Amino acid sequence: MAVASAPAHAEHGHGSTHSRIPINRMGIWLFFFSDALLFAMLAASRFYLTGTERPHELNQALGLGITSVLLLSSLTAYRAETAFEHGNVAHGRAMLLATILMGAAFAIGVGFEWSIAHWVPSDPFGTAFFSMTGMHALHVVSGVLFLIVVYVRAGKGHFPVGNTWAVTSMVMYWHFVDVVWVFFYPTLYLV
Amino acid sequence: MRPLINALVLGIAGFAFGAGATGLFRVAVLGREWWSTDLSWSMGYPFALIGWVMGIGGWKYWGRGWFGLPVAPYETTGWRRYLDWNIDHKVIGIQYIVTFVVIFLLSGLTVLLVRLELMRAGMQILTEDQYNAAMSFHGITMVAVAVAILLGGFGNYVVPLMLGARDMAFPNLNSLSYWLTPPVAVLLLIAVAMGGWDSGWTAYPPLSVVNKSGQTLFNLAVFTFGLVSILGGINFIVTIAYERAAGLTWGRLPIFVWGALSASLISFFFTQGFAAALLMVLFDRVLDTSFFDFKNEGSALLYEHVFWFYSHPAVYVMVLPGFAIILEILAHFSRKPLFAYRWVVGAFLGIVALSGVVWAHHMFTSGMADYLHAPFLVLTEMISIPTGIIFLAGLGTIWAGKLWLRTPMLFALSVLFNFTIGGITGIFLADVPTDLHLHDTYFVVAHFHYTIVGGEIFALMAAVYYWFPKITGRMYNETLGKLHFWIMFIGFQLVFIPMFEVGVQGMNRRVADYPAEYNGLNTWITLAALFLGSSFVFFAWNMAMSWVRGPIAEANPWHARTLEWQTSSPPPIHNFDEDPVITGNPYDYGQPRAAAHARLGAAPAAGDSA
Amino acid sequence: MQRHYTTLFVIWAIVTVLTLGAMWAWQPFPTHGALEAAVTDDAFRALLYLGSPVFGLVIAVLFYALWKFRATGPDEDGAYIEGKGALPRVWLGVSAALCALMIVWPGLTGLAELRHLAENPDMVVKVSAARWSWTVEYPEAGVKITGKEPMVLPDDTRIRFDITAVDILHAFWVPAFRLKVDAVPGMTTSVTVNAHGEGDAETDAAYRLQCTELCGLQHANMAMPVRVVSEDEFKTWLREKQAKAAVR
Amino acid sequence: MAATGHNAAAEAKAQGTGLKVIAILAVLTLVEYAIAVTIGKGPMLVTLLTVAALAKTWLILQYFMHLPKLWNPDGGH
Repeated sequence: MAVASAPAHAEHGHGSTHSRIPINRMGIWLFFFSDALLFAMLAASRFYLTGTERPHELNQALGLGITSVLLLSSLTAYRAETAFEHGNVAHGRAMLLATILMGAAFAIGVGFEWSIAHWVPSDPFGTAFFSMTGMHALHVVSGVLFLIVVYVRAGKGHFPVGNTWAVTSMVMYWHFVDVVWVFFYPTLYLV
Repeated sequence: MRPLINALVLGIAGFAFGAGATGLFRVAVLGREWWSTDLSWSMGYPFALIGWVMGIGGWKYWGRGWFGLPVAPYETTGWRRYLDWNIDHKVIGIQYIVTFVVIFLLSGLTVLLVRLELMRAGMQILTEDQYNAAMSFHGITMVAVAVAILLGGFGNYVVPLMLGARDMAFPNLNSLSYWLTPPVAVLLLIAVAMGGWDSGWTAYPPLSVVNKSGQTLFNLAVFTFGLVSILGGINFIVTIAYERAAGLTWGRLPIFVWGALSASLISFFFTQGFAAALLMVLFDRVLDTSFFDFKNEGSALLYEHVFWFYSHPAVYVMVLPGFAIILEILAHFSRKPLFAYRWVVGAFLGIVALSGVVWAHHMFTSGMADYLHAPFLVLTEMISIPTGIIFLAGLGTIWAGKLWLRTPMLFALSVLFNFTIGGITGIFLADVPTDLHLHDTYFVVAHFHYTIVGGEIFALMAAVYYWFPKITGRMYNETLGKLHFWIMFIGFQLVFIPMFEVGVQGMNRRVADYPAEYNGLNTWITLAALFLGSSFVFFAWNMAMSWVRGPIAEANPWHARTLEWQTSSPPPIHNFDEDPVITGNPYDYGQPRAAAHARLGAAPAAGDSA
Repeated sequence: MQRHYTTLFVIWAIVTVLTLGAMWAWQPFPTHGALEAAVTDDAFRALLYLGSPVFGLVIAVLFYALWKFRATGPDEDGAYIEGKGALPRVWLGVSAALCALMIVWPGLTGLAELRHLAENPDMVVKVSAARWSWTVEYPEAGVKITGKEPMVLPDDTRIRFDITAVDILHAFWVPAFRLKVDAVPGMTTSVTVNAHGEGDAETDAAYRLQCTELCGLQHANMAMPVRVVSEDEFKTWLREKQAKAAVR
Repeated sequence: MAATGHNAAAEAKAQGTGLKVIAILAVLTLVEYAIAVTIGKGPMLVTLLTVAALAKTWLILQYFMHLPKLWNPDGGH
């Protein structure tokens, strides 16, 4: 994802003749699309196995809560990206930190949901629920780790104006994780 | 050797970490045995994979950059480059080709064991268990070879050259894709050593859920391979979209680039289906979910839908680059423009589109709803229309040409013959009334070997001989090449034509034993298979000897117009001394006024006279 | 050029006739044990005949090009033909028409015929698959057989098999009857067969109920012999079975 | 560069866009929740939820992930 930051590229590829950014952007979008298909398969399986019914009562307050937290973290991620693009490193870092904390809060929320779940993985809804939230949480956790790396690097002044692709790409990944949840939330909690 | 040793050590350490942490959790929190084969492998393997990739050089040359640390300068030269992290697409192409040729030969030897067992009814040299393991191993390794060798091998080597690019769009990602494949092979071999898995390459649950632990390793391996396929596909799509030389419009792309693009689109769109299917089986095995457990309202048909959603399109990942290569070779060796170029491009894209809506023809006998039969019959048979266009292009190209029958051309022509049989017999399987009888019989085995071996592996051989001088800088031995061709071509017909008959007669596939009525044909098939196998002795000998001490090849021994032949053999590190400018069509033979395909810098390109 | 095309046409005609002859003479089919066999085998033959001219065309062009359009090196170029004319359109039209024909006949018509043959069965037989044996039950007579004991069926009868599995996927296939369907755990699939003509597994491998979905270790040996006998004989056999079951 | 190139007006405008988008997203999420509570179940609910999810996806793709930059690298948001 942070493909561009590897200096080995400069000498390879067309380097100076055309910019790497559009190429990287296309690559990361294709990655998102491909990953989205995996999530789509899981969501489709959920409907295949249990129809459009919701066999268990879920903790709606918790669901709405973690959904709001994740949605809000997209805003902070957006603000961080915009700030870095305009050289406002201090604000950018603060917003990154907020994103990281909210991401962690989301993961903890999912973990809590798992601990209070009164269904088991071998139950048909449990099958869908645990594999979907588990797969998504794996992406959230890896996203948080990536964001921490970006946060630390930003502190060392690695992302001056015009060289913020690493921030942009990680923030895009974060939004992607949010988009997946945009579909998973109604699929698991509301239908 | 250093990188390999590093990779092995870090890989094993990673495995110990993952499996160890899991064991600790099991002992401390759950109070169970620390080791559970399925779970320990599933948790250890991802870390082993990370360790392996980091050890081979992924960390040193790439990963450090992610953390803002300086990456090491690349200093490896000579043959050691092939055992190291390397971002040159030519090195990666050779890595793919050699790795998968070795796996191909290994898998070929395995299937000879299978054939020897099937020579007579009754069990002779293998037990049922060993038979199933050998048959499953042959299945998955050959599928992997077929998916990866043309696109990963020749695609990597040739596509950037044809585009006039200095490398792929994501060179480090490219290296990562390649270095993910050795763990796949290792894992499959360990699975065989652990007693194998007996669910074939399709791994249908519930069998694959209740199967022995080799199945877990199979799933992890093939999941990794799916990742290779997706990352490779993304890399090709972006490369072809962004790295074309000046003047190389979509209408001037060599047809092989279109083939690589179509195949990449398919692997990019559909591979997640296989990944999801394998993941669900893995969840069922280790996490106690019940996707496929009918006692808990799971459904075996779910797997078949998700699995074939990828695995049918996968056959076009195999044959589309094959078609593209033979069209390329037919044009150059007939000295004629590729017939109906734009129609072929349309046919490729048509196949890409249709490939996604035909999967359920593998399920006519699966017990899926009756109303699905007719639509999938119609859609599947429609694939014959774009395929027919590709045949028109092949036949139109050789008509009124000047056919130069070197080994690559012989292989290319044989694809037209083989795939005619493969294509026509495919209709029998798309047609529900005949498929109800033929499904899962040797008719199917014969059909897909005619399409995949006849359509792709013959094209692979054409590609190997065609680009051998470019890749190695040396010429192969023509006599040995032709000997290889004739033995392989004749042996292939002798093996697979009788399989159609024995299948219709009532011999089903994936069996270790069969009624004695089918003895005669099976003995014949086994003997013919040994004959077919012998052709690869000539192949391996020719390749090894010619690579080491064949005569030095010219830059453009075939006097072909396309760009890869306009640079030296083998090409310099950045492919071209000066960035090429594309000035004409790639196949304008027989047209004295036609512009050259490319101009290299200021100097006129070699082969302009053509 | 005109001469080329005439010769090509003659070669095509010859190859097609030879192929058609060979396909006509080719008899790979197992014993016809059911009315359904006529449907599938006729469809098979129809596709062979429809495929012959296509095969013939490819062979003819290949053969003719190898015969007439040879060169010994790359020095001379072939004719500059780009293929932009009417030929691709004609080819597309013809292949689409051929494809449409094959979809309708023998595809959809065969499918309809098979459905028609499956209406209102005379009797129902329940089949259950397990690793690695079949259990067959005649619910009306209350008879159940398993293992290597033959499944006996009455001749000239429309029989619906209701099939399921107790553990993993298997598949029901009697080559003499042609039709095939998976045995899926947790689901009942069915296949209807109009038995036609007597037959016995003792003398004919086509009369065996063979598992055709890979099911592990003994998959190859998961076969039950089948016997098709006259209706009277079938009734006698059923009574014997019932009597034996009563004694036990 | 970092401090001096700071184009405050442009940044404020972009940040304002983010606030507007999140406000709509929040409203849509609440609407989703509200209709789920009121309708309960059925095809109508599935349709409405799909529409809402697609709308949210479009907003995030368009404004947060800058989808248009794919074909227009210099413009977009």
